[in-house]
Order: sequence, then structure tokens, then C-alpha cells
Amino acid sequence: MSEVVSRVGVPRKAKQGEIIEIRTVITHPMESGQRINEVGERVPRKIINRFVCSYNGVEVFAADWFPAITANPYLTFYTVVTESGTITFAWVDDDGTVYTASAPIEVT
Amino acid sequence: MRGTRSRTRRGFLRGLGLGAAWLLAAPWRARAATPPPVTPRIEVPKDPAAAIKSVIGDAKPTKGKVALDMPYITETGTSVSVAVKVDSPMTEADHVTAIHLFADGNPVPRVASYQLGPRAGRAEVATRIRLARSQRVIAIAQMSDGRFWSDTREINVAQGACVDDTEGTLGSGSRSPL
Amino acid sequence: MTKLKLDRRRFLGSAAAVGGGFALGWTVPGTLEAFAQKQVGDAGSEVGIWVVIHPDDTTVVRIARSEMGQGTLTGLAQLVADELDADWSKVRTEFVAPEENLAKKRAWGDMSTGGSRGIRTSVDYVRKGGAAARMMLVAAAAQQWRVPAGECVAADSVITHATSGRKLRYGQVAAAAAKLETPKDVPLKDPKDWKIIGKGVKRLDTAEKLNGSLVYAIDVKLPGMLNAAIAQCPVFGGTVKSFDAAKIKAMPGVHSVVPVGENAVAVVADTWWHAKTALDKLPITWDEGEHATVSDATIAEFVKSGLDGPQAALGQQQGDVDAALAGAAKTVEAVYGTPFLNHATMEPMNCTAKVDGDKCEIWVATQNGDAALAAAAEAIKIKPENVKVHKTLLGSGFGRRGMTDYVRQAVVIAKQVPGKPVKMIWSREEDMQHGFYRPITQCQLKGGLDADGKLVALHARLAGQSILASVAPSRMDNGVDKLAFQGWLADELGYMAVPNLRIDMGVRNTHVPVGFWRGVNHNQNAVYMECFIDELAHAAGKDPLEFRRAIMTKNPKHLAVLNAVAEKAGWGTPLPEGVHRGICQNGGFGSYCAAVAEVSVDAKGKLKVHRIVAGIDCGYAVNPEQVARQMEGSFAFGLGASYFGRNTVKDGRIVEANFDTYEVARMADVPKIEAHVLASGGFWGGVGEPTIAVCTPAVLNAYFAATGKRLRTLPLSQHGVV
Amino acid sequence: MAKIKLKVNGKAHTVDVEPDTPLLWVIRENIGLTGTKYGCGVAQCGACTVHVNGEAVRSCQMPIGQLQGDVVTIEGLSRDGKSHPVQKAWLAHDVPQCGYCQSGQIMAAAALLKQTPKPTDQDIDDTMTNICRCGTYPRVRAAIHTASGNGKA
Repeated sequence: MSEVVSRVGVPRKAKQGEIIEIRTVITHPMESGQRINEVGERVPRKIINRFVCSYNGVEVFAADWFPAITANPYLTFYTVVTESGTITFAWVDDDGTVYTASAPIEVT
Repeated sequence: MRGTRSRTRRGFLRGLGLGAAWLLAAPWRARAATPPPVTPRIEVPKDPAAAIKSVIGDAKPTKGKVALDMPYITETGTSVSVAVKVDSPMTEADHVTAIHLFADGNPVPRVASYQLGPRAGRAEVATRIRLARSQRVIAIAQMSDGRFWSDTREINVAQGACVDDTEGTLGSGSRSPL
Repeated sequence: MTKLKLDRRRFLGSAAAVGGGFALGWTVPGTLEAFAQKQVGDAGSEVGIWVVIHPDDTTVVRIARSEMGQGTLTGLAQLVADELDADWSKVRTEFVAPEENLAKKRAWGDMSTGGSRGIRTSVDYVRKGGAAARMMLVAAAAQQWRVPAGECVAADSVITHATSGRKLRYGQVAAAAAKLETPKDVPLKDPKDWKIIGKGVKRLDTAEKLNGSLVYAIDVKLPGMLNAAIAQCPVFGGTVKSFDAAKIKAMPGVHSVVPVGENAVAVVADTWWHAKTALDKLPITWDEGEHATVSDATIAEFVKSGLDGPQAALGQQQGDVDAALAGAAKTVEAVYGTPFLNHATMEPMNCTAKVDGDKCEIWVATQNGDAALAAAAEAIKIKPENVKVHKTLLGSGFGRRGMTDYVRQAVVIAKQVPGKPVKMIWSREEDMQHGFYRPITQCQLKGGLDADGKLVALHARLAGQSILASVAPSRMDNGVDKLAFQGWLADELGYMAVPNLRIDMGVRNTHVPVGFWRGVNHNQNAVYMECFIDELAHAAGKDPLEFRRAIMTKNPKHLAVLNAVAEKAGWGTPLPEGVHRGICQNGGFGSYCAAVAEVSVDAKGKLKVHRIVAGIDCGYAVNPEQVARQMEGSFAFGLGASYFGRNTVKDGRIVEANFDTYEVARMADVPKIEAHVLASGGFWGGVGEPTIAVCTPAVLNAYFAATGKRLRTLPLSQHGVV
Repeated sequence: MAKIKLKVNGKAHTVDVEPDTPLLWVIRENIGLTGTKYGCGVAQCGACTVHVNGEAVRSCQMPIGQLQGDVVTIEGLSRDGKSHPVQKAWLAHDVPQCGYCQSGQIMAAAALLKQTPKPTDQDIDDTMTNICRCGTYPRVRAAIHTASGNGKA
């Protein structure tokens, strides 16, 4: 599989108690299992089926995804800023591979 | 040189329409790491009603509290922006526990489920989805009091001119014996 | 003269309607302008959503579908006007604007115009629209007279109170009727009461096509408008590596040079000729990508591999074909093939767009106004609500204008020239080399005859390209493109009485984009099936008509048309010396068709088609005169393709760039055509496409009758017979 | 660029264009008459047919610098408030489908009838080489016979 790249948008600094928007995107074909290849064979399903966002180790938001999610899945959601630390992101592929990313956050 | 085209992954990511303002974190070479608890792959019934039932049981969602924002029309349905906003204080006592999305004309009618709680602060998600044909998209919010609220949107997947939207087949007309 | 109204009110009335209910003699008094649509004022009242009635009784019927020559505009107006009991001579039309349809949540239904569905899938709701308007007008008159509505009758745009004899014209009560609620329970007329439906009235859009006044999309003129010429990577899937705008910046009229997506560059100039001239001089380096070595030979080999490859998608099967073939008294086998074909619409692809911030306006010839609107919005990521679409009549479509590639390009160009309208026109060369071609396919057929010469087993294996996999993969059925089997599935095949049957396909998708081409896959599938049935009849020593009859016992409607056409053509009766007949039938797009061709072959081996007798049962024929014209037109389109049409591939690109190498039918190529509209009633079938499938097999079967030779690959020009 | 004078539909125009600009584009873009259509640019399809000194000319291959004579376009075919017999015959036969090629077909037919007032089917085959993708050929043929007074429908 080609290189998988993710990009996450998290403010570097925020006030305690502030609700921040988080944006994430990851390069992934999200092969739906519905398409055929050039000789008519079904291309097997291969999607990211699970996404988890943790804030200093505590899961704050998660998703189950199905084949209708587009290639290079994009997601925005919110979280409450509680303390300085790290927000981590994990995307779980059908093949079991887990792709991760993280971003620091500083409470001002 | 003018007109040179970037075909790199980064160029691609830049092209996704994500505003520069929020691109604060550097692009990550996504890497495999200690997995979070992996849920087994969820099988989804092909029938939309059964797919919904597989998630919310026999609950009957009430229309309201949920605002599903998406276009009424798309050309191909290959990438449709969807935003769901649920009216909730998102407190320990009263919050949204999940937001489920269904598309009743897709081969796999279940689209996504988002788990959230008071730590989310705001019950809002936005994503992009594929729609196979003109159909109804349904957003259902599951609340901490066990109730379900919903919103639906009819969307026209215009799909050129020669694909028949009215019956999902191509050759024959709805009124013809052929 | 009608001008394209730029500051339109709610609707764009560019569908130029012409008074036409009356029979015109061979000489027409006065000028064409006398027949042209008079500018309709603002005074009309909307009676329901489909009809606007003016004080002078002028009745404007709204049309949601597109008009590309097929006559749908007139047919839809007939459907509405009949239920409305309107005076046909007062009927005009206007297009529903796609943004209005969007704002009113598709109140006017589906705008897409393809698959010969323009009329047949909207007959119910447009007739109800007309009937509802009539009920409202009658109710308004009854209220004015203070009588029960049941005592009033409507005819020819006049309401009469039966007992008192009082009369009111539609124009007199339209304003009051417009205020009434649209009735929900709307009964429709019994077909025996139709007055306008089923009549061969003249088209409503003719006069302005005769004096140059009709504004096609390519003719749009706007204040401050610029023009753009575009070059796309000649190899499908390739991209623009670089271009050197500086080299042409100083050329006359050049405004700018802009990238268009990944694979194209456009020059924007004051006139299109300047844009085109500069574009021809623009140094462009292409990244031709992975397909630059693909050629006809590699494609042919790849497609052929699908004839015996294992991954065959199943269309339908009944009985046990393999066993029946093994046990047959006689078996016949043949391989057929047809090439890629471009649409080559008369009006090359073009679109005018103006982008102002997050708002966009386009002027376009499209087969689907809704899709054009959505495509414009998606191309520059703006809200669909911010797009306005001015639909024009189409300089033909044939399926090509159901695609939106050219709309997206125009909008992307216009965005780079903000605030200014830009008209992008493809050169014919771009149009020829960047189409969505009729798929290339081959077909291997096997038939088994019993001792009595009856067909007991039939296997058709297609190999080649799937349209749906290319343009609408989400519409496939568990990975199978059912459309590839057009004419051959249980609902369309006329030979369901063959006890052992298998229809399957080895999909072989090339890099050449394929699309819906008038008649779609019926074109080649009918050639394969109908010529092979003829081969089987010959092998069985039977008359081709008799042979077919024996296997059509489960398909009475197919058979009825075949029998009727055979009779009209005088099948079995003597012909002049050297003239031979061929016959065929096909069901598709909801209609049943058959044809008999009469041909001769001269000493040099050249084919001459003397006459084609053809019939269609489309159930109800809204306008038999126009149905006949569609039959004739489809034959010219289909025969031209079968004689000369072929797009070849070299170095990954389409070779044929213009009509000099991509030849099409001209006057001298089209035989005498006897078109019979055999409408049996009871259903609504399509008419724009179905007949195209029966012209070529009839001719090829007649060629065999004349020569004893089978021509199994198209075009015929490669065999030296045309 | 050069200032070039020409007469179109009886009206004098001066246009400022390169002499190699095809007459078609001068008519459409500089003079603004859009009834004459672009179809191929290589004199194959005939959608751009106009009359130059009464003869049918494919204007896409006629450089304006080489133009000698007066031009009549579809907009100028009818004179003196009366429609041309070809246009009347076209209306009577309901010839056009999409209509895009019909300006050229009508101009070609008018020129044919001027030269050969009673054309045979063979004359029509030989002369009417304009392309119509909708396939209106049988109706074009019938309308030409009507316009010729042959009365053949």
C-alpha cells in the first residue's frame, strides 16, 4: 500500500474549558468492496472501520465507519480542553493496521 | 514555472479544501502503533430498516433536536459533505452518547456511528460520504436518557442523464412490460 | 426574434415555441417570424406548477426535460395540454430552471433526459399537472357563476356552463384559478378521450431553427464575455506537466492562460478564434501517464481474452446450456466485434460560465439540468443554491451531454477570470478525441439445434467494456453491469422460449472512457444476437422469419411487431432481380421493434440498401409523426456508424480527430425508410433510441442473403463493401 | 490585424481582424450573427454554409482576406418580408430535429435550387453533403422536392 499520510488540526493553545474544533483527514482509498477491477473482479473491501481520539489517554470521541465514508476520510468534531498534554488519533484499517497521529495542546 | 502541477500527497491534502487556518499540526506520516481496543468488523443488514434496527433496536426516534445539513443535490454522489448537529447541553446529566448516519439507498445502508459524551463539549460532526443513488439520509442521535432523535434529508444524486433514478434499473421504463 | 433573456424572471423561456396545432399546407404564407414565439409578457397566472395562462389564453407549459432534437418538448406539451383541454394553437413552452427545481425540492421531478425516458417516466405527473390546472380553471369559473363545478365542461381553453350556455375563456379565469389550492385527487382521461395526445402535431420549436435566430449554448452572448479554447491531455488518464504561457501572452486578444483540473489548459481571449489560434501555439508538456503505449492491437487482444476468461459476469441463464449444446444435433459458433464510437454531436461541447465569489451562473446545453447545476457547484466547491443554470436547446446530445465534464471545465476556467462570463468551446478535434465512447466489445455465440432444426441452446458471451463501471459504478448490481446485457435479459429478450440459455460477460475495461451512446449497448448486442439467429436459421435450413417465430412463443409483443413488419415489407414475396431481404427484431427502452432491409450487392461487391421497412410498438405514441422521424433519424445514425464509424487507439489516444477520418452518414448513405408506428396501447415505451438496434442487423442479414457471406465485424468500410 | 470591409446580408461592415481569420468566425464573433454554425472547422460538415455571390461556401475554410463578394447568411436568406421557399418547405415538412445543422442545410439547398431548380434524388445526393447527426436526411430530401415545386413529399 502506498504511503498513508494523516493530517490533524488542533489548536496549539487554548483556554481551559474551551470547546475546540478538531479536524482530521487521512489518505486512504476506503475501497468499498462494491467496485470491480478492469477484468470484472470485485475489488475486496478495505476501509478504515474505526477511528478513536484520546485526550491524555482518555477516549473522548470515536467512530465506526462503513463503506459509504469517502476515500481520504475527513472528519471534524469537538472536544473540551481540560489540561495541557497530547491528543492522539488512531485509525484502524480492515487489515488490522492502526495508523496514529498526535498533537500537543497547551492550556493557557 | 507557471502551471506546474503538484501530484504529491501533500499537494493532494492541500487540495482537500481544508482551510489553512486550522492546519496547525504538521502532516504526519501515519504509523502503526499500539492499537486501541479493536472492535470486530460490524456486519450490516442490506435492508435499511433492518440496518437501523441493528443499531437502535426497536426504539422509535422522534423528529427534532437533530439538524442534518447536506446539499439537496449532488452530481455523482462520490463525495457529499454531511454535518450533523444535535441540540444538547452535553453535560454529565444530559448529553448525546452517539450519532448514527444511515443512507437508505446505499448497498450498505449504515454509514457511520460516532460515540461521544460530555468530553466532546458539542455534539457536532462533519464528514464526507458516498451516495449510490437518490435517496434518504437519516441522522439519529442517541441521548443519555436513552431516547432517540432524528432528522432526514432527501438528496438527488443527479448522475448524468442516462442512468434511471426512478427505479434503479436502466433499460426499461416503469410503465412498460419490457 | 427571440433573444436569450439574461435578466429573466422566474423562468428562462428560451424554448422557442411556435404555433403549430393546425395543419400547414405545402406553402406557408408570410414569414417564419409570423410563426415564431411572441415574447410572452408578465401577465400570466401560474395555475398549479406546470401551466401558466395569460389573459389572451396563451398557455405556457413548463418543461423539465431537455430538448436535443428528439421532440420531447413538444410531446410533453401535448400531454399537459390534452389533460388541460387547452387550445393547442395557444400552447407555448418554457424550461423549468434547475435552481427552481432545487428550491422547490424537485417539484418538477427528474430533469434527466436519457435512456429514452423523457416522456415515458413523466407521463403520469405531467398529465396530472395539466388535469389539475383544468380542474382549478373550471372551479374558478364555477365560483364566478355560483354553480357546481360538475355542471361545467372545458374544451379548447373555454369553460362552458352546460345548462345556461355561459362561457368563460381560460385567460379570463386564470388569475382566480391560480389562487385555488391544487387538487390532490386528479383523475386522468381515458385514452379514448385524448384529443392532442396521439396526434401528429407539428413540433413547437421549428421556426427559429430555420432562420438562425435560435440561440444554442454556443451562440450565447453576454456583456463583457471572454472566450476560451481548451486542450486536454491527448492520452486518457494523462496530466499537464507544464505549459509556457509567456510564449503566447502577446498574441492578439489573449487575456490569460489557465490550468483546468489536472489534465487540461485553456487560453482565454477576446474571441474564440483568438483563443484557439493562441492555444495551438502554446507549448504544453504532457505527462502521458501509464496508458501511452496502448494501441488497437493491445486493446483487441485484451478484449478477446474476455471471451474465454473465467470471471464472467452472469446476465441470465435458464436450463443447462452446456449439456444442451453437447447433446445438440448441430451446433453453430461465431465471434462478432464492434469498435469504439464517438457521439460527435453537431454542436461541439461548450459551456458559458460566470463566477462571482461564491456564486455561479452557467449557460449550457445539457441532458440534465439538475446534474449540470450540481456539477458546477461541486467543481468549485460552492453551494448548489448559489448556482443558476440557463438551459438552452441542445445541438444534439445522443448521451454525450448527459456527462458534465465540459460544465466543470467552464466553471473552473471562469473562476480564474472572476466576474467575467467566459464561453468555453471545444474544437471539433477536442470533441472527437475526448468523448465517452460507445464501448468496444466482442461476442462469442454458440447455438445448438435439435434434429428438427429448432434452437434448443444458446450461449452469448460478451467480452469488453462496461459503461457503468466507468461512469456510474454505484449503479452496478453486486458488481455486475446489467446494462451491458441490454436486449438480452429476461425482460427484453424476445427468445425466452429457448429452453437452455446463458448470457454472460467477461468484463475487459480499457483506459478509454466509455459512455451512453444513442441506443447504448442495444446497438452491438442486437447485431450479435440478430445476425447469429440468422446464422442459426440458415444452418437449420429454415426461413429466418419462421425460425424466429418458433422461438418467440413466450414473447407475443415482440412477435406481433415482427409479424407486422414482415407483412408490411412483403416478406416472402418476389423481389426484383438481385435484391435480397434481411429481417431482425429487438426489444429495448420499453418498446418493441423490427425491421426488414432490402439490399443488392453489385459486381464490385458494393452494398446498396434500397429500402428499410421498420416498425415500433411503443404502447402509446404521443406524436406518431415525431416517432417516425425518430425512427428515420436513428437509422441514419446507426447505419452511418455501421458503415464507417470506428475510433481507433494509437499511443493511448484516439486517432480520429474530425469528420474526415470519423465518417458519418450523409444524404447519399441513407436509404428509403418506411417507418411504421404500431402503437398497441396500454404502456409507454421510449422512442428516441429503441429502433436504432434493428437497422444494422437487417442490413447485414440481407447482405448474407445476397452474397452468402457473413460480415461479423464493424464498420463495413473495412470489408470494402461500402 | 487589418481593417477589412465586407458586405453581409446587404449591410456593409468593417472588421479589424487578421486576414487569415475564417469568414465563419468573423460572421459569428465580429459581426455577431450566430445562425451560421461551427461544426468541424475543416469544411467537412457544412454547418457553416453561407452564400458568397449566391454560391454555397463553407465559411470555416474561407480566410476573410481572400473573400471576394457579398455574403448572405441564414439570417439574410429571407428578403422583402417573405420567407424563402426552402424555409417554408422546411417548416411544412417539420424537418429539423436538434436544428443545429439546419442553417447550413437550408443554405446549401437554396444554392442547389438556384443552380438546379428541379433537382433529382441523384442531384440531391451529390450536392447535399452537409452532415446532420440527427438524421433528418429523408425530410431534407422531401422538403427540397417541395421547394422545387416537384410536389414530391
